[in-house]
Amino acid sequence: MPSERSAGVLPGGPGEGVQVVIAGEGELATQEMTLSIGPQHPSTHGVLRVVLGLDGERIASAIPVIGYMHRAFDKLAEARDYRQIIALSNRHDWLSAFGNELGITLAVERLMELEVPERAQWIRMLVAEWNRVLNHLMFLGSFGLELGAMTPMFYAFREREDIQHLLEAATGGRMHFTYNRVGGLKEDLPRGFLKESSDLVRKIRHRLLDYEGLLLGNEIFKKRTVSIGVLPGEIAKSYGVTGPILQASGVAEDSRKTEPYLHYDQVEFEVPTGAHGDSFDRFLVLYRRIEESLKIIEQVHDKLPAGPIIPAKMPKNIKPPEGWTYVRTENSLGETGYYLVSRGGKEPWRLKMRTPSFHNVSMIPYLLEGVLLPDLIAVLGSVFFVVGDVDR
Amino acid sequence: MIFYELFDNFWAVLGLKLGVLFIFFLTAPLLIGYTEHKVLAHMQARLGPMEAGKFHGWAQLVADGVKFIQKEDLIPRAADKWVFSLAPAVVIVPVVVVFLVIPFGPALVNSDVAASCGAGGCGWWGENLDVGIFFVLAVTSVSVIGMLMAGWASANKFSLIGAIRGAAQLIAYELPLVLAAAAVAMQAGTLSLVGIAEGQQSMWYVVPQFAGFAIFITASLAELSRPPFDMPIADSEIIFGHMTEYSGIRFGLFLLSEYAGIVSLSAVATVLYLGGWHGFIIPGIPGPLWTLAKIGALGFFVIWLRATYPRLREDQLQKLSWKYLIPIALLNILLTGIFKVVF
Amino acid sequence: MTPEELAKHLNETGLFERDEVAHGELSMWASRDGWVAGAEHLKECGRCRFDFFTFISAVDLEDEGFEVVCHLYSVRRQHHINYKTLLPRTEPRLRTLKGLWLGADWGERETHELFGIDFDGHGDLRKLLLPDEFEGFPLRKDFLLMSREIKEWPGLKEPEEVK
Amino acid sequence: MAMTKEERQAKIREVEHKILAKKGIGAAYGLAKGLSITLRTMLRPAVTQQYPHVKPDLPPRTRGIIALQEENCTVCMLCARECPDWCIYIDSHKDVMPPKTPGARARTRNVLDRFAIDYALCMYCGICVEVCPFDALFWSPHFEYSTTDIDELTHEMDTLGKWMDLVPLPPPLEEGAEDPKEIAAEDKAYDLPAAAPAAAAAPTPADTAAPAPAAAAAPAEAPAQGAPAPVPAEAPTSAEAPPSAEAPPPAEAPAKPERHEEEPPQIDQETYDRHIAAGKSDREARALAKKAWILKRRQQG
Repeated sequence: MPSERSAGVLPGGPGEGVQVVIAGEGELATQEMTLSIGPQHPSTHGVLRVVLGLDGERIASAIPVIGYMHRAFDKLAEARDYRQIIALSNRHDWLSAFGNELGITLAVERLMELEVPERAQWIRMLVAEWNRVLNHLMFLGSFGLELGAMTPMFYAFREREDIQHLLEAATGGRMHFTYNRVGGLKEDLPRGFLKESSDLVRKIRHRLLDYEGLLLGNEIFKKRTVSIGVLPGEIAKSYGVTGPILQASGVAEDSRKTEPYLHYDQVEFEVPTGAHGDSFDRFLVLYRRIEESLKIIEQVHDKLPAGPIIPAKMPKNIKPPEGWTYVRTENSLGETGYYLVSRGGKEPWRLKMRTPSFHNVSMIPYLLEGVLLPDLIAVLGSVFFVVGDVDR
Repeated sequence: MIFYELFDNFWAVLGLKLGVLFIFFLTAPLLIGYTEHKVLAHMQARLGPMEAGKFHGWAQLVADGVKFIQKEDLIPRAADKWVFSLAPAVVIVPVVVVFLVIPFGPALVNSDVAASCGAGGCGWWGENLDVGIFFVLAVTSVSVIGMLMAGWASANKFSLIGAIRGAAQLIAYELPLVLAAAAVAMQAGTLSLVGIAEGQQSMWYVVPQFAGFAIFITASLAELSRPPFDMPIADSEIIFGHMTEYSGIRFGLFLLSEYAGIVSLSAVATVLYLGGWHGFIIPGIPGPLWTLAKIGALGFFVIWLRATYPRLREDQLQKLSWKYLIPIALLNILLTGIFKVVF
Repeated sequence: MTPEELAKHLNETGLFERDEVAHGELSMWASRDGWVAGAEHLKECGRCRFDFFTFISAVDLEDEGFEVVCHLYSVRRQHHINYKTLLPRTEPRLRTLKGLWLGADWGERETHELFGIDFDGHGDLRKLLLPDEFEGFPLRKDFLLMSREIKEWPGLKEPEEVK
Repeated sequence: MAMTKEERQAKIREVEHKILAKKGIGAAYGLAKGLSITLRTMLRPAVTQQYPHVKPDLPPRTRGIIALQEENCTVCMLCARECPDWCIYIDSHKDVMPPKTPGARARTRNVLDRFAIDYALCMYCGICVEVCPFDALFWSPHFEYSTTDIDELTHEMDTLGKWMDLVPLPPPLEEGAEDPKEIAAEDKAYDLPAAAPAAAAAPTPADTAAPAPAAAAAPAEAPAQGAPAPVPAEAPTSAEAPPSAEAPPPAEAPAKPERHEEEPPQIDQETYDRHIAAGKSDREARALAKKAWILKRRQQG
């Protein structure tokens, strides 16, 4: 059974290639070829490794091998206080740093039963949505790059640069924002931020049309992605797949909508869903999610109240009372959840981080079985993951 | 005059022609490569190379060449050493040879030089072969042997997949290429490239043979493994196809052959469809310049496609060839034949 | 269903040992032997319908043993549950949930390598995140965090008194 | 017909979608549309920043480097203790000051001997800057300090002090924001209207006298487990601070560990020698030797 093959011991050393054995009169027996994609391979953007069993160009089995970037977040968190954890949680999914830190602050605030000032909540939404756009643009570009269209990647970086510059003005960081604090935010927005932000919304909305023209409307792109890697909704839920991938499979599950946190219940937006759950739908959902995020950002601009950004009476030491909670947030790639167990100390007793990419990648073998080697790219590129988020 | 007498000497003429062609072979691909750097960059809202050579990085490819020469030439331990080291040469030689028969300009008539030439006449070409078009199509397909050699000898699975893809692609696209060219030969009534170019005095063949032109360009792209048909080297799937294990100057030769391939196939397409050295609208520009301008324009188009399109899948590529291009090319031949007979 | 309603319903089945609601979240404890039966009920029962697998992990409670936590969500009914069980430290062993939710496969592998909890019937408890030659169970409390041990804490120093 | 730009675009898009939905012509249109986008971009100016020739324009909050205002530091150790990476190293000694009035008691104050940040470890979280109760640490957007050797990334007090020149003023806040605590306190002190711009946090020693007590009134966080609280009374001015070169070298600290109730880790000499012989750097060998020592001791009991 190929799927039971251990990833550690690979048959076929370097140079063995395909071994052709003449089986009998006029017959040709071929052997399955093992191809190791990664850990350093252009299409795995990071250090994911997929061990493929190939029958010609058809994938007979696929085993993801992860852990090359495991940094023991759970263990490190047990040796840090909550402010330090915010800085640490920035770093596993480096494309949606703000979403990560938001989850942990919400968990601590729920345990401590803190009232977060209104203004802080709205600003959190604003930055979180910008961060989502930032993240989605990256995947919008890299998916094209993996299919051979290199231009969208550079356009994506052009847009990302503008957003990063905007967020840097507020948070001081281009990727690792460390902007949240338990109870609120580190500091308020700098003057002129809202104007720049609303200008940028218009700009990005206009530029999104470029991606539509280059990819979504392109016949070659459709040929490569339509009905490739079809993921049924039931399978997705069973694997714990979330975010754009689950939505592309027709399940409109988005915790911003179903269990609103912050003030997501006070803004209007849609949860885009796909009809078929193939690679094209996943890409389309990602694209639509950017549009929805831009809508939310505009509404936050209008609704942002004045006031403090951190409660006037913050406890000196952040020590959540004994207890446990699980807080889930809709991060860029799906559900980022923190299961926090506190024993009243200034460090958590146990902090389990549930990351979307881990579950997305665990589903890869299901999608890859039976597709062609070139489709591996169309599938891997549309199963959006960040390796740091997989390995933690 | 001693100068014209020189043209009587077979070896002197041969040496001169080879020298000129060699210089062209070395500079034209570099120009195309530099254009690709710059055009791709600007299409992607970047600047491209800006440092080497100070002015807009004009010397970038020269610097790259020097870098390739300096780098260590690695041969994997498991590789088939002879085949591995020979492969780049097998890839590059056919591309060079193609330039021998490309006519860049008109025949030299009413001059002393012309008088001293032999039966084939002389002009802006290396050799006026009677079966020029055959020669070009035959020679260009030799490259794929080099590709297969590289893929097999590298002892790398990615290389092997790339090489096999390349071979499959060549088999599929040689046919439409030949069929499209055959229609042109029928139209012109000659197999000589010079003859074909001369035949386009009044009308470029792209007008009556537009379908053939489209097929020829598509098939050339596939044969060159240029996007959107670059599956043999598809960098995001199989690293760099047959070139994965190469480094140093051998890798440089592969890259050179890719750009030289763009030049040579653009040149062939220019001669077959775009009227060769014949100009239009603006009179007084010498023929060779027209040829170079047309080659440049086609090269730009090839780069433009690379900037815009994703890559097709191998089986879709085959389908495109066998189900669409070949039937259309056959139909094109049929129509051309009827056209020739009727008029 | 609200957590309270869900707790009431689940308690009526008799498959669970105890429940707790905190911060609007429900925890149900099952016995070790009733782990799979409880999970099956959570998945199949029309009033629960936990079709979404969120995560499975554990908490080291030191003397009390290990608490395995499995978080489930129902997309259809939109309610959550923390499904837990307590394992003794001496013999941390549990039946697998792999057959019920596909996501449990990797989750249990991860829990196995980080806590040393065995999942019977899983059949493929290879290392997932850690290198193959790694020894020990890092998330147990008795596993020292080396990066904190080998370096002296720079915050220790106090200003020297002048002699 | 007055149509706004957005409306016109929306209309064009609608027509485009109709064309794209058709089978043969839609594909051709889609392919041509792609070509038009790249061509259009080519004819527009590029967005590349010519970095070494043109310096980037970074916002004042950018976390580039941490600069140290040495005079403001009272060696309270908060930054070193709050640092998640343990990358701040501080040495200091106590100095006896002559009594201000004759007959009064002589007072002691802390003098900084060494303040170093290991930027190879630093994760640029900014916690040290945030917890500093006396405004001695500041962020600057400056970022050009890369080195070819990782050991050179540990920057000492003099470099950190020089970087003070690169610290910009904090930006004014967006409308609707509340003034920071320090400014609000100062406004109150000078009886100013509340909405004054946030310029007072400027990093001059003279200014810090005012914000310091306000910040000290609410020290960000008490240090870990019973370490002494900072001494806010003695914010020394630059005139009084002795040059650090003259300060006596600190004796080997008889550091009593508080965090772990074990003796501090020592070095397993054998392992250390082995790694040095194997060509490892001193830093690496030391770390490995410490690890070996701990493991050995754990085995023993």
